[in-house]
Amino acid sequence: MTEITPEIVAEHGLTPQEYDKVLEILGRQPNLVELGIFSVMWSEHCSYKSSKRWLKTLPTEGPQVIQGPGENAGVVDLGDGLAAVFKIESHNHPSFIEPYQGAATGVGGILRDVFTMGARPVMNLNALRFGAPDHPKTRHLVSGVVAGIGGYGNCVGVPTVAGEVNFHPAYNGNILVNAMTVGLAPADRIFYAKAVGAGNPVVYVGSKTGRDGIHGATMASAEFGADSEEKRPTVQVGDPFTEKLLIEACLELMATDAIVGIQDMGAAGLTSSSFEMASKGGMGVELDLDLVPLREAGMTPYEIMLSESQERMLMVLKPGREDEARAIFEKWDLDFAVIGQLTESGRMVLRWHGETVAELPIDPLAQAAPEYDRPWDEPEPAVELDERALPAEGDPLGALERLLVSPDLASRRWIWEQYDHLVGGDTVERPGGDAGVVRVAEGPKGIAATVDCTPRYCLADPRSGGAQAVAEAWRNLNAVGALPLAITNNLNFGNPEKPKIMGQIVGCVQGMGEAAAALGTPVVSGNVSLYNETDGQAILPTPVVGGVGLVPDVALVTGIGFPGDGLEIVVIGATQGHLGRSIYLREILGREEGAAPPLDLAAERRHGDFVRGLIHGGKIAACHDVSDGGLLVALAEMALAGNRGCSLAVPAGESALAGWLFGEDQARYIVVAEAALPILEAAEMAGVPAQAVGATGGSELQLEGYGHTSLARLRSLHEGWLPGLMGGDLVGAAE
Amino acid sequence: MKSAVVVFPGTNRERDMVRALERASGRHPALVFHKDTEIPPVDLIVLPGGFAHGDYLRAGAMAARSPVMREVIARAEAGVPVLGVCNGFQVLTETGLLPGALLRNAHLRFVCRTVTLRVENPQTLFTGRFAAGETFDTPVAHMDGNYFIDDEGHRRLADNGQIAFRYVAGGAPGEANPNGALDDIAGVFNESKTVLGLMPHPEDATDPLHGGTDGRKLFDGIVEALA
Amino acid sequence: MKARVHVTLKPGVLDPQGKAIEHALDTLGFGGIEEVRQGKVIELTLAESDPQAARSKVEEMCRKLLANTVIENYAIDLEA
Amino acid sequence: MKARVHVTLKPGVLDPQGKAIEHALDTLGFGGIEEVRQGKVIELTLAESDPQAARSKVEEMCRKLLANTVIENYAIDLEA
Ligand SMILES: Nc1ncnc2c1ncn2[C@@H]1O[C@H](COP(=O)(O)OP(=O)(O)O)[C@@H](O)[C@H]1O
Ligand SMILES: [Mg+2]
Repeated sequence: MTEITPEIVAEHGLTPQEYDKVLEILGRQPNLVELGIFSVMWSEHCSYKSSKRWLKTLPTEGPQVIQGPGENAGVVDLGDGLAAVFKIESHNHPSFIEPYQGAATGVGGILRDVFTMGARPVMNLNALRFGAPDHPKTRHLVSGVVAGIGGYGNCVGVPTVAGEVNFHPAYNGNILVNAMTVGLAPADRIFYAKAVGAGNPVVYVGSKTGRDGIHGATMASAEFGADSEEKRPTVQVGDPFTEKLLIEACLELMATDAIVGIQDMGAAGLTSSSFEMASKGGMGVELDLDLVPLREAGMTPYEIMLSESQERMLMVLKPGREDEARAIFEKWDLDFAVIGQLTESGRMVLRWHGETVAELPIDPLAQAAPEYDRPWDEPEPAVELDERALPAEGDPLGALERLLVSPDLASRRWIWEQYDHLVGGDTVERPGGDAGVVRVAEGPKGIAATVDCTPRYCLADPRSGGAQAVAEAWRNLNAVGALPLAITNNLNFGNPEKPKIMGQIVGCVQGMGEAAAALGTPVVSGNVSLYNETDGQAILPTPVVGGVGLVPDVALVTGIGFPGDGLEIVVIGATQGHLGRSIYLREILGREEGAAPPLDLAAERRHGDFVRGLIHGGKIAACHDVSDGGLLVALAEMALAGNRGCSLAVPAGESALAGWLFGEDQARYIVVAEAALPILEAAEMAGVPAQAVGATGGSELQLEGYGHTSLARLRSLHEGWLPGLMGGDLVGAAE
Repeated sequence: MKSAVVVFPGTNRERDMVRALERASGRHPALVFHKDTEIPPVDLIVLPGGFAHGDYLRAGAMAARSPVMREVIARAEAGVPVLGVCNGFQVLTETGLLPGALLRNAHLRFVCRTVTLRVENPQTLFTGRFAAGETFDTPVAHMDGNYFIDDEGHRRLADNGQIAFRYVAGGAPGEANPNGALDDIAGVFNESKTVLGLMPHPEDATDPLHGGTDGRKLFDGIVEALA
Repeated sequence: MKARVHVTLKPGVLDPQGKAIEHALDTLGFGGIEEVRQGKVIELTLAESDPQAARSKVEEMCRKLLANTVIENYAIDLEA
Repeated sequence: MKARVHVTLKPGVLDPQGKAIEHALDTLGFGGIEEVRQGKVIELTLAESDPQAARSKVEEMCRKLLANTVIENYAIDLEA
């Protein structure tokens, strides 16, 4: 037996204190298998030890919530007996090492989280962060990640309908790949990971187990060094075809009542799935590792327990239902094996070749999982930008053109055309709008979903940045006419052992909680990805929010495109001209500074409710929220989407021009309608600021007093940047 | 019109197709599984889109050799009309029911977007509702849609009116031909015009919510011809 | 017994993957590349130990599945 | 000078394609197949005529582009 040395303990990512706890729980030294199990169960990835204390502060309840955090995915009620099941998850480190497979298996993992709960996946989203466009690795990473997301989702047949992409040098050494799935389930037939019933069979289904990604969970919990690429761990390869079969087979079995509990094998594979199921049900579990379907000869119990091979699930069945279940999985050509049973013992017992190779108490191990209250620094308040000291904007249309070709505002068409966003025949809002919308159950209802985060705001002020991410998601849902229901979140940060980073985490979570409470969108699921640092350089704080809303009637959904000529354009919400941390400031003036735009959650709610009311009342013909780049960029996007120009009267004086056109004041939407007046009146009644600013028509974007520019020119600039960047598409594997 | 839709493991656009057929014919198509060796008596057999067997090895290769395809081939040879869309088109070329082959897209990327098609031969049971040269919009969504055929085969296609649709300019920004297909070919017939394969997805352009209903003409025409 | 099947595109058939590699190598600064073609290699481990029998079996696999003879050629190598 | 590069998945890395081919051959009634792995073969025609120089150039191409060394191995054959 391997001697457990301090080196081996350290290699397993356990601190000496944590190892002392292991000794205390066992009352003896663990063997290597047991140490491996402790190591993954107590990893940051599985135990949330640094973030748990703060995650507990998030609002998670509401009348619409069927299942909050703690299960594979969150569940909200859509009415009519339907439920939306959703979650977001990161695959950051693997995607940096092997972008195609890393991103693909990220999509596979989040799909499993959702169909494990009995839901058919109906939409995928993704939030991506890459390094500087001219960084030597960026093109290779963009090309691989996008192809991987498409490669997996397209094959499985789930439409990818929305997402977001940022470029910033802070992600040069740590890209972010966050994938979200929304599924649809009958509200009264949700499946949980809780295993009960001594003697009930534990069943393994899906692909065989190989030596993939052993220690993926611990890798996802450690900071990168420059040598990480050398130490390349075995990367998991995704098999979307098998996943597709697994979805069909699981849903077919779920239509019966044979399943007691079910859990996908994600990070830490068989270990965490069996542990979590038994722990939730207060049971013990006995597994015979000789029965696990293996891909390779000579695998050890350690490898079997820690393998992260993809496309596998663990289920507990009702006694006597094995044959019925086996028939379904065999029909779909998937492996099916009864590998053990539940016991009353409260212990996990693993047998192999007739011997007991591990024996661990389940509850103490789960209960004693470390939880840290890490020291954190209160972030320093950002200094307000002195806007009067900025140079006057003499060429606003020139600035608009430069913004439309800037990395964060250029068209993402090159990306989303690689995603099948139509499969299923229910896509109502394609990528390119404010939120993806998919019709459900033959209509009229639909689900809307969006992912949002503005890391530059989070860096300036974590608290307001965390809140802003929730508010932007709320806005994007309202803008298509959806009633926002709940959110999921993916907290991407640097090393939490540094008080400054921990301060960002705390601030963002607090802000997110405040906004979620104020806007009535509780957090029902989420994921945390820490240690996103390379050589001490942390990413920008990036708490991505995934929002889900209910569209009562998909026929009412408004797009962003101007649908006709001669329509009047109204801005909902007050335009104050806040330029601190704006894209304009960064791209046109080359400065990343100032405070983030102030956020008024009460106004946010009022304006959102008002706009949604207009849409449901059939009062407006198009709607777009105003976010990155401000008013003029939003208008240009609407003009391009509708292939129709507009003219805009500028009420502001010359000195405040840049702020009025490009400021990123929050809680704003642009709506267009036959006539502005009724909307202005309704807004006044509702206590919502509103301003008529122009009218649609023509083939140019006209700014009264400043000339005009043609849509054709704007389009070629806007559409050209990303294809231009990616021009030499196939970028070296090792580049 | 009675129809059957063949489902392989990995097929993922069967629901889109079923609904398009229902909209046009008012009847629910029969679903046939890849392991089935019999197909009910129908007026039309449809192979829908997806990634049958993951499209591993070559798109459509393994599906073309599955048990149900023996029956599809037999019916096709007996004159039963067969429609293959996207993956279904790939399967039909792999069986030899349609000439040519579908290679990886020239830019090596999956492509999902709206394209414009021109009807090249309106005198078939599939295209009777269209006028010669008429154009219509429909989405594509594929990785391997780059149609290839050798020179002699190409000449025969052209001479014999077997080119069904070509990509032409009109749709979304980007090139008209989304995949590098030879001679902009988007769909082809067999010699007797009873088998049609095309890469685009007319079934995803049959509902106002799809953003256009141009695809209906194809299905309505088929129903009319086969009623 | 092991068999290695090389499946390559017939001359004259467009090879998008080969083209893309050629272009990428060029972009990476590798000069003097006249042509690149990409094919597949399929390695089979067979229970059969008689070379003659193995070859004829693999031939049949190629014709029935492994190659699409409309666009591809194949070649078989056997290793003991 | 021609170079032939074989790119194969490292042992232990899941090969969904190989697995599927194995399954399909089985369904077609080919018995006695123990394993199938699928790889790529890339054929390069180079202006370079010195074998040594050609090999080292192709080596570099493999590392930089042709193989994904995280999951793949490569082997180079030169033909005059
Ligand atoms: N990674 C992606 N996947 C799919 N769609 C994307 C992706 N990135 C951006 N999009 C789409 O492009 C459009 C513009 O994105 P973004 O500017 O982030 O929108 P917003 O400002 O409304 O959040 C949105 O419709 C979004 O869904
Ligand atoms: Mg938006």
